[in-house]
Amino acid sequence: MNTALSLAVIFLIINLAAGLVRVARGPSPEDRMLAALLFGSTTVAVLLILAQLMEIPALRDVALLFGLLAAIISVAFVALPADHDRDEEDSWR
Amino acid sequence: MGISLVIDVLLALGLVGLALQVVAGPSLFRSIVLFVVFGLVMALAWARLHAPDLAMAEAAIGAGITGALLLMTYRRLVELNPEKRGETYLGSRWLAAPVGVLTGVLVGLIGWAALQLPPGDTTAGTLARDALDETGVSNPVTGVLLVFRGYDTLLEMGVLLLAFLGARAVASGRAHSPGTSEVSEPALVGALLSLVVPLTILVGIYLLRAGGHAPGGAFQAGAVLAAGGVLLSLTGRLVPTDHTPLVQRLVLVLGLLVFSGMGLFMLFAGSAMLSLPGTWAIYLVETALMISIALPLALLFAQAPGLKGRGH
Amino acid sequence: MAEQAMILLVFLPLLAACLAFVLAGTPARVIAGITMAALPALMLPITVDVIDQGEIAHSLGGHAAPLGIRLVADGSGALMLWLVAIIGSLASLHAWFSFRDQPDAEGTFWPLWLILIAGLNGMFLSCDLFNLYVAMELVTLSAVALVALAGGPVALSAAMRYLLLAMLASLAYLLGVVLIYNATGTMDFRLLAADLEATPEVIISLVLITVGLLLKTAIFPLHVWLPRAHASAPGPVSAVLSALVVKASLFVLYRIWFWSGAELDLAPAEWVLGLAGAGAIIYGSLAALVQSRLKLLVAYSTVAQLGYLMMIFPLASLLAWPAANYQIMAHALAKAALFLAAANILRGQGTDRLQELGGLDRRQPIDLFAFGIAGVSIMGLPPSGGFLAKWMFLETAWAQAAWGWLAVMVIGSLLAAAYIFRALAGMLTSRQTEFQARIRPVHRAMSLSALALALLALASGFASSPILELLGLEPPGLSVDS
Amino acid sequence: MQAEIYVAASAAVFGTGVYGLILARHILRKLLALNLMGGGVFLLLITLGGGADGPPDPIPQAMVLTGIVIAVSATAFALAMLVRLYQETGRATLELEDDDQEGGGDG
Repeated sequence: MNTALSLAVIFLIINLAAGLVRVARGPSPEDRMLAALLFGSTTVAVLLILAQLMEIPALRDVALLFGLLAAIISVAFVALPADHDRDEEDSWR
Repeated sequence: MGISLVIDVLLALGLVGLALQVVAGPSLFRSIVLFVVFGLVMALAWARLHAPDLAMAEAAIGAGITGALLLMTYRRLVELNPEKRGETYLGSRWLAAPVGVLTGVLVGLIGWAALQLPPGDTTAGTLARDALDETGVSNPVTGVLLVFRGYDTLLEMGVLLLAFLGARAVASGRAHSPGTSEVSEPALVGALLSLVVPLTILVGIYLLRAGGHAPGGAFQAGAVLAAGGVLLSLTGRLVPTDHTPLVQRLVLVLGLLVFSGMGLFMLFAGSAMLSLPGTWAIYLVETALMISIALPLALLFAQAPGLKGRGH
Repeated sequence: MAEQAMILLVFLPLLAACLAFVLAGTPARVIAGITMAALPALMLPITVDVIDQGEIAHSLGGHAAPLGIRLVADGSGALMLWLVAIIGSLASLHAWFSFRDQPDAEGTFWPLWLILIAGLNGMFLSCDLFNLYVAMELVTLSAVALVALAGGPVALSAAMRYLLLAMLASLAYLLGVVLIYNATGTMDFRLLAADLEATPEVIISLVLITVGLLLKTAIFPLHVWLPRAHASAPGPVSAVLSALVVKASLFVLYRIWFWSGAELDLAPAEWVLGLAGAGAIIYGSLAALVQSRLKLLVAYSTVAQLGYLMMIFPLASLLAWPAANYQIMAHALAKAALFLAAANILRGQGTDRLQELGGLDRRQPIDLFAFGIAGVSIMGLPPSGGFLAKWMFLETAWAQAAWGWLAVMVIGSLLAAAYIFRALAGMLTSRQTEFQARIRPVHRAMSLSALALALLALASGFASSPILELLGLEPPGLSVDS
Repeated sequence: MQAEIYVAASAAVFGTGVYGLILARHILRKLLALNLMGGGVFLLLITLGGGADGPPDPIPQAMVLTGIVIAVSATAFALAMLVRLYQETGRATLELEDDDQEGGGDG
């Protein structure tokens, strides 16, 4: 059982890494933000499994918090005009 | 044991890789986004290290509020100078190699030193666990923060107040609206807000209440409330004011006043400074702290001395 | 009684800051004035008890160390607290009048100022490594904000550099504390002493802590942030920054070095610290000698004078201990006077460029007089407190036949005489300058607060015996004859 | 073993932060680097605090919570100051000014 849960967590973390490529590469801010949202959902899943695996029920509360923050990020993204973030190789480093 | 170690290796690699990308990445905006992701991975690491209190704080404050502050500042800098001219990243490329070697040595020394140290048998922490029953709370972290080392927490509230005062001292006078009230907003924002904002309040109160016996507490709850405030000011529901209204000034210092006021009362009643008269006092102080954490964080995000509802 | 007074030293200014922030305007100024005036009164019972019992302590929350945090006032701590009370209240008097015509800045100034005072008292009373980290942040952030309050590009970039380096310093310190806690399970720096062994790991953590604190103290070559920040701050802020803030982190370093590390043999490191001090004395004095602006000259003089405080490390002995404490005190009083006088001159003349300050003896005689008197102590001429401090240092070096350190200190005094006289000579020449357009009135009280501090610096040379009695408690890390 | 993994990671993150702090010129990047350094310190503190095996030590956890709040405070203040500095100078970097400028601060 534990092995299966661990494998599930590992799989999800590898998913995170894949999502990270979108965050890093872009190219459009929508790509980045969608990837970040995916990030939020995946971490919620990771935390829920970890709660079971490590027998720390409080991690479910952490997952709840993550879910809420992901919702906030999405609103923030819609509310903020992000057109200036489009250029990848901006001179401003 | 073996297979769950893979999780730790992946998280550790993720942290180091993200840190490298944040530092060496080509674009500043990307570095900020990756820093937020770093915070999220850090929260997972806290979970793996049996520190759910920290996982919450990291998600809400470390990644959430800090990330929002960084993005907002980036946006203001771009507004001030849309061409982003005259900025280069590496001051001198020839420094990169020696500094790299130097920090490599530093990393080796710190890592080595940390691994050499044998963990002490009786630490202050084990004493705290043993003495937890006296406090009336069963979450040891809350016990340490409010009872055993409440003085640190109190001074820390001073630091937060200072951040607000300092930001107000350097503010340029004209209030700046972080929201986009001029731009027409998508129709769904209003609906989503009326769902999410009550939820932040609910979660905040839940975390505060939970803090006594389970992970959570004033800091996490305050940060969640602040996130709600950030949301409202982002969408123009809260607009900045030029001065700090009296009520908000009171709220900003409420935690300090309640905590140290009660402490002084106990001191002059013959007990020790900052000793708390009962479990109710812990919750009272925590509530005051929560409010006094939420407001300055929201104000710092808005980069304004005060906030008011739109249309007032 | 004394315990309550000790706690109020931190909490009175803290609560006053809250009230001043909430009430704003004139009430804020009044609250701050009353609070600052109360500090010396609070010091009286504390001093009596410290002299009586050696030290007083209070465990916060009733939880004894290592579980809880305790506040401890000992002899040298009490001396520092007195400095905060005296310099703080005289600088507040100055600020009362100098900020009166800037209502916008004043509303932020008083809360920041009171938190700074609370943080300083907290640092001098704290006996816990992590609590010191928090108190240090309180001091740093308020100090940076007060520098930034001056406004303008120069002050802002100075404040920014100060903040970034202070954050770095805090992290280095915190990393060291983390390693120490892991090794010993306690953060009370008296209890630590029993558990610390000179293993390489402990040495690494002590190095991290020391580097962090030296950066905050601006010891050469980590001084780069200091001159600009101290010179561009508002007058009373410069005074307290140079007199007290940099000393607070040094005080922590002394405590860790001579209490926590009492059992350790750190001879090579002591030599390195001595060299940094020697570098500070020579470099700071030479830099002060070539400055064209008065406030920068005074700021570089701080870099130099801090160097003397490093001499305690190579000369570690029970004779060097009162010498170092005396130097802290004498320099704090004299430097606060110099900065207040310089701020008055800048305000009165509209410039602090040395070549435009000729004939000052007729225009601002009291400020010039205060500058001169304080300069006597900086130069180390008898009968000032600065003379006594340097004399004790020289005596120590002489007794140990440490000719190198002795030579550095003598050269430093000669250079100090050179830069003080250069400034005075510029201001005394009768060359009348043309433009007086930017002149702003200097209230008599502003000049008198500078003069009072200068006279105290001078008088501390006479009243040595009660001060030395206060310093009677000896840190365990120093031997009678080294 | 878990402890070793996270100790190595925290030291590497701290070092990366130091590297970035020294080399970066944009103040926002310096702040990112400082926050990374802080993360490294916090991670080390918790890892050594016995999170790996046995009940975790609550004191380091409380210290890290305090540290996180202090870090966000200092960062927020620095960001506000950065915006103002940028408004005044058009620069987001720290250059060594020549010492002959008139300083303000006579108040």
